Amino acid sequence: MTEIVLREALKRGLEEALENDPKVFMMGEDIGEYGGAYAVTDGFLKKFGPDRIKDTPISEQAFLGAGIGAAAAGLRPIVEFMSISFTLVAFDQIVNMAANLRYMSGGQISVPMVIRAPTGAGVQLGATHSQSFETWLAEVPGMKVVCPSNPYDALGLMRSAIKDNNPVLVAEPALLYGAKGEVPDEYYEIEIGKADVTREGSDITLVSYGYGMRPTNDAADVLAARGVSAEVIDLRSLSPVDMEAIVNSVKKTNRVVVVDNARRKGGVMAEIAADLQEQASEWLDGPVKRVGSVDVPWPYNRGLEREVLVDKDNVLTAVTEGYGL
Amino acid sequence: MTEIVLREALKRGLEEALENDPKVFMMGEDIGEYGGAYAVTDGFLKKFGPDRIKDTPISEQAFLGAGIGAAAAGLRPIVEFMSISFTLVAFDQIVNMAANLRYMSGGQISVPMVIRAPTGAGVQLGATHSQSFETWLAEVPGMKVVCPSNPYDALGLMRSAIKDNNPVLVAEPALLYGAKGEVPDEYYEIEIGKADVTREGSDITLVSYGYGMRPTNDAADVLAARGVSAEVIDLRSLSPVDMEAIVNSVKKTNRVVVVDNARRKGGVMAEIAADLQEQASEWLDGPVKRVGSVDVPWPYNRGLEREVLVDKDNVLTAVTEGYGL
Amino acid sequence: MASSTKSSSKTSSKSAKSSKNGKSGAAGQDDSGVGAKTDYLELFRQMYLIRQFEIACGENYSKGLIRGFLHLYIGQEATGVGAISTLRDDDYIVSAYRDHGHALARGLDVNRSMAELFGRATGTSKGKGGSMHLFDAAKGFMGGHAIVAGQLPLAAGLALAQQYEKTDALTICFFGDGSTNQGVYHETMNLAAVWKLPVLFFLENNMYGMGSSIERVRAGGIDFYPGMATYGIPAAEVDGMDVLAVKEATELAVERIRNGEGPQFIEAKTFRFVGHSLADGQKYRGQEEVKEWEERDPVITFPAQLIERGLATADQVNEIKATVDEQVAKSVEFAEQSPEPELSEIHNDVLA
Amino acid sequence: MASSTKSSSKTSSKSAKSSKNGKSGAAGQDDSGVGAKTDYLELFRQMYLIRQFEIACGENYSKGLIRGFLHLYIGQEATGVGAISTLRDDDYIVSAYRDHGHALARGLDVNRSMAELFGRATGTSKGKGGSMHLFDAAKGFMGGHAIVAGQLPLAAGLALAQQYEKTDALTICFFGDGSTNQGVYHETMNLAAVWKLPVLFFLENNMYGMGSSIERVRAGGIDFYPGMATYGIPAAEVDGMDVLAVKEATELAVERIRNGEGPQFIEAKTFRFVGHSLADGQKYRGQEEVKEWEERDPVITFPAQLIERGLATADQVNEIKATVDEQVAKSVEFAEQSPEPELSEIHNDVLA
Ligand SMILES: Cc1ncc(C[n+]2csc(CCOP(=O)(O)OP(=O)(O)O)c2C)c(N)n1
Ligand SMILES: Cc1ncc(C[n+]2csc(CCOP(=O)(O)OP(=O)(O)O)c2C)c(N)n1
Ligand SMILES: [Mg+2]
Ligand SMILES: [Mg+2]
Repeated sequence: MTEIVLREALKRGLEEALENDPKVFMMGEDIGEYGGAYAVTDGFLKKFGPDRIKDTPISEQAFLGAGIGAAAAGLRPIVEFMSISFTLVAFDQIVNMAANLRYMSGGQISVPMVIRAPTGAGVQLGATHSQSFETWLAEVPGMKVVCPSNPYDALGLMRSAIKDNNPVLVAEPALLYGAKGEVPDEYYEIEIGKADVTREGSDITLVSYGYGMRPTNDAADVLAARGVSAEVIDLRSLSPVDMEAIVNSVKKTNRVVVVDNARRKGGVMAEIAADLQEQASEWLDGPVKRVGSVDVPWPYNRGLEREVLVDKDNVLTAVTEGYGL
Repeated sequence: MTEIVLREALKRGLEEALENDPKVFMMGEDIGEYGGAYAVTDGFLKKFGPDRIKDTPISEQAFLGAGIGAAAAGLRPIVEFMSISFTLVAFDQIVNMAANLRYMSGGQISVPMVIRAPTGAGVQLGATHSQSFETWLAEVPGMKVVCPSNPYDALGLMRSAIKDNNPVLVAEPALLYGAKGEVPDEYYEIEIGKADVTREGSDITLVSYGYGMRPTNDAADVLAARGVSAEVIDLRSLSPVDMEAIVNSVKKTNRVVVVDNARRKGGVMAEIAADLQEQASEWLDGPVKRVGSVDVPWPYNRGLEREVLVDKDNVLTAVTEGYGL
Repeated sequence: MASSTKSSSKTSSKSAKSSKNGKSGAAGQDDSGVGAKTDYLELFRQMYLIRQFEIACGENYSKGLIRGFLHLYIGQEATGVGAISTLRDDDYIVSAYRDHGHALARGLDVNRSMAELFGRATGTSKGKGGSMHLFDAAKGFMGGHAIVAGQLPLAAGLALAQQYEKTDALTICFFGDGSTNQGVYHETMNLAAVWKLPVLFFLENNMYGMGSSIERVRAGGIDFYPGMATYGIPAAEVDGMDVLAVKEATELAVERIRNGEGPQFIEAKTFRFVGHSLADGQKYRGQEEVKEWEERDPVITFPAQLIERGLATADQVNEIKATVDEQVAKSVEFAEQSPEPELSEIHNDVLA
Repeated sequence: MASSTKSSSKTSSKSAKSSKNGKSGAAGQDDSGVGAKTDYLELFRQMYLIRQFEIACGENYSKGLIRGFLHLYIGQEATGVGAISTLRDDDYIVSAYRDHGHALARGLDVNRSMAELFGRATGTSKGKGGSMHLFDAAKGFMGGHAIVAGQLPLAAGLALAQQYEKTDALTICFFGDGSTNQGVYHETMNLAAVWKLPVLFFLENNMYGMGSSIERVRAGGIDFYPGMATYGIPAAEVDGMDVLAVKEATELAVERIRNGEGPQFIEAKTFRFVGHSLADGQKYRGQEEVKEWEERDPVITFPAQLIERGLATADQVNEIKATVDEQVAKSVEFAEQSPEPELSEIHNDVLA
């Protein structure tokens, strides 16, 4: 076990793959000479050379699309976006191309590609730079989406994403690059599609992922102090979603609050709440309570941004409103 | 009252606006000389001339973006996409620009623009051409989304969309351009954000919109034959959604099935189901049942495409599963 | 049988050289028949196959047996056939939605191609792709793509893999004049040039993007190849109605790419004799224009020239026609008799 | 004070004429002072204001009073000031995220601009936009846009409205060298050319897009203006460190646009003396390169030249400096003392 930050965990996963599999290479804006906007690829250019670490023009459509082509030809590209907000200019390539190719070709072509992108608001970048488009991409059949909340998951999920034979989006919470956590020295992977029960409890289930785990865990602490035992589930994977894990927990606790760090409307938790109230209706003592960030564009001002962002008080309010706890 | 097809209703709304407001003009691919891919603008070029009816290059980013600029300067552009599937190449302009401009400028700039696009699967165009991105755009704060299911609504909603001072997406179900319906000769508008109770009933509420109204109405007919009285709600507007109308109906029927014509996952009804089970929990006799098209890319083959598309049997199954009716 | 190639002024020294008049280029070097360097009759066979295939498609679309959008390649046969005839088995081919011609020129099974258009289980994509999405990965035919210009970065990426693996294989990417108005076209040109990718950008300039003539939607005239100077990509223009000229120009570009000279660009001036798709009433253009181009129909003029020049006999030509006619008729039969896919197929091929 | 303008080879006859050496262009026509045709000291004042404003921003970013991404205009002052000095009140200005310079040159209130960076209720966007999203619609300053090249079609649309309304007003759009690698850049150029829109595309080529020097991410060298030949857009190159040259080149382009000649393109060669944003350690470039450019710092060289040539006195220059220093200091005070927006503000300005 070593304590490292999430950025280091990602870096380790990428470095390993670059060392062990000659088919793995990276592309992205300023990942080479500059070292990456969030320094995840710092030093890679020197170590692996320009054939493996490709600095790209600011041409997201072209280089993401080139990743698809390279993957279709059998390579395993890892494509970095400087921000998930910029995936939008390449959305056609991701959604209509990467995710559809296998189906449209009747299974002839696979696209074993990893798309990496920092995601989420919280550092006052304003409306155009604070988006969380993993919520949309998690709805697209033909691809997978994961989102780690800690260094252990970041490394384990990155390993699985790189080995996966589908396009996999790794949404990296920008606010968590510096988050610390223990990571074992032995090799491990985390299966995509499995959630993690990070805290066992009996009174209520709290579900979140990525940066949303912060307010969720904080709320669980407050509840514990109140004598309420919360079970906490970290989704880890947004597509596929591990409904079984959630339903199993709800069978035990009979209560549930789901927490989106992204905007509430259309968030991953909308889908989960809608499914859950159908699938677990006989075990639920009340409605599935859903919280998320406020449905407005992201403001620049710090106080306003925090007001929009989901926080532990929003979670606690939902617990009380829904179940009187 | 005159019976016309939906295409004609749209045409009438557009023509009226072009005649009455010199600030209104249209842009799009092949809307002029060709007459529009779905012939909605047939004859317009001759009638209004090339300054008002602008044929564009196949440059969705540029001409949608130019629409934003023209609107910001006080004109009222109506921008046509040949298919909602092609909005994806311009998603950045719609989502990051059109919808955010007002907020980012602290309210200084409005974008009174209409975006028109045929939407939905059903004519065997395959995975890239059968998308329903109105479900995503309905989640974006700063814009509105409407979707008519009949000629009356098409005309009424188009009028309101053109008068609205925000970006409004009019999602036109491609399968319904030839659908017939009565339209009054007197002027009327339909308020954006208000749903329509198209059939009153007491046993169960069925909610849908656009082409989804077909299987929904068909299912209501079958239920009526069974002696089950279904209340049917046509959303008309996907953003904002008229939750009040839905909740009011559920207070009466205590049962509800929501029907997405688009893919089930992430559809408009996911959000509605998630909200509804919270807001109407005390009146509901069971879970909110949700049906939608299957979560796979759209196949070309006719039989496969129909298997993916939601149909009345899917609705009836949900009614039975959820409420034993 | 004059083949003509005009090169971009900016890159003239680097790009396809003009060939002489008369017995020029490949056509001058040998006669027809097995083992000859240029198999004229094979070029004719392919063009005729495509033409007859397309005609059959149109008929079956009218019958409702083929559905969705159907874009025919009628009139453009010489470009796809000439270009693809220069390729190796390990090269990749990428096309747009007007892809039947490229697929057949690459040697995709005629029966399975037709079956795909009929949406049958025996189709190249098991009936899931349809006309706009033909694929045969084993033959390096990487689609069939229906978003205008969306296929360009895919081609760059395939070429990137070929470069990364240090092969001398290449990727050819076909696209239409309308595609050049998509931003991704320019992004891809620059990327390919910066990385010196082994990709041949092959523009089939048929003068229209759906109902829009080039002049109405593009600044700068009907020639696209000069614009490649911006990216330093050698670019040539070629007569797309002349299969030998196309072949010659492509051979030169292919040779350069295999030599490691990076991306090349060819613009073939061609014409679709029919509407954009089967839904197109062609209100936007006069029939005189169409007739003028039809006089240069390669499926008619090429065999006539072969016979006139003694490179083939009328019998040989007729024999090919008869064989192909039968082959196409059989492909329709095959498609009609093929089973529909199982409904459970909707769930397959979503994820690997 | 030589102003120099180089024009695209393809469009030389149409684009900005080279000016003579020595007492050239506007600089030769009159002396400084109120009412003179070129108000040299006003140009200096604006450049100096921008410089001092940016320095103050950097300081307050370090203090944590300004947050988010902060991109300074230091080194590029001559381009924005020279270009914007030629405009009328009814013209529109569109910028990217490096927008402070353009905003101040347009005369946005210094206090409210600084307050916006501090995120205060008194800010130009009530604190909702921040550094990358400055707006002042009343002054025709239409942002402040943070998606690279995303502002280009907006500018085309504003110009379309000006054309539609049959005014002779125009729109100027600023963007960086990196923006040219976004597809939307090319789409917009073509659209503007096809429709002959009254828009002036103003490229501030500062040699880097974040950490990427042009050579590493672009095929075809460091000059962009020749590529405009593809669109038939007259294009000129100008020395972006020379405010008078910029002014002169822009005046010519503006005149043409007002005459109905359609879009024009100017490429100013310039340099940011500082990092891309406040987070940039500039590992990707050597400090010699920066020093070379700094020797041509317009905020230093321009007043020195004015004094040398007798167009201004040292006192005048110093007086301006003192006034501006105070103004900037006051703007920081104003911002600091301004109230934070009410939390309920999050719900306002979403919909009209
Ligand atoms: C992004 C996008 N916009 C619009 C369309 C609709 N569309 C299909 S083909 C076409 C014309 C393309 O013309 P061109 O590239 O010249 O090819 P051609 O049909 O002439 O072979 C258009 C506008 C599309 N498929 N994708
Ligand atoms: C679509 C998109 N991709 C990437 C970015 C991140 N980014 C912000 S500025 C920048 C560099 C732009 O360089 P240039 O256009 O030359 O402008 P400069 O910063 O030099 O003024 C990049 C890559 C972005 N904002 N938008
Ligand atoms: Mg064409
Ligand atoms: Mg730059």
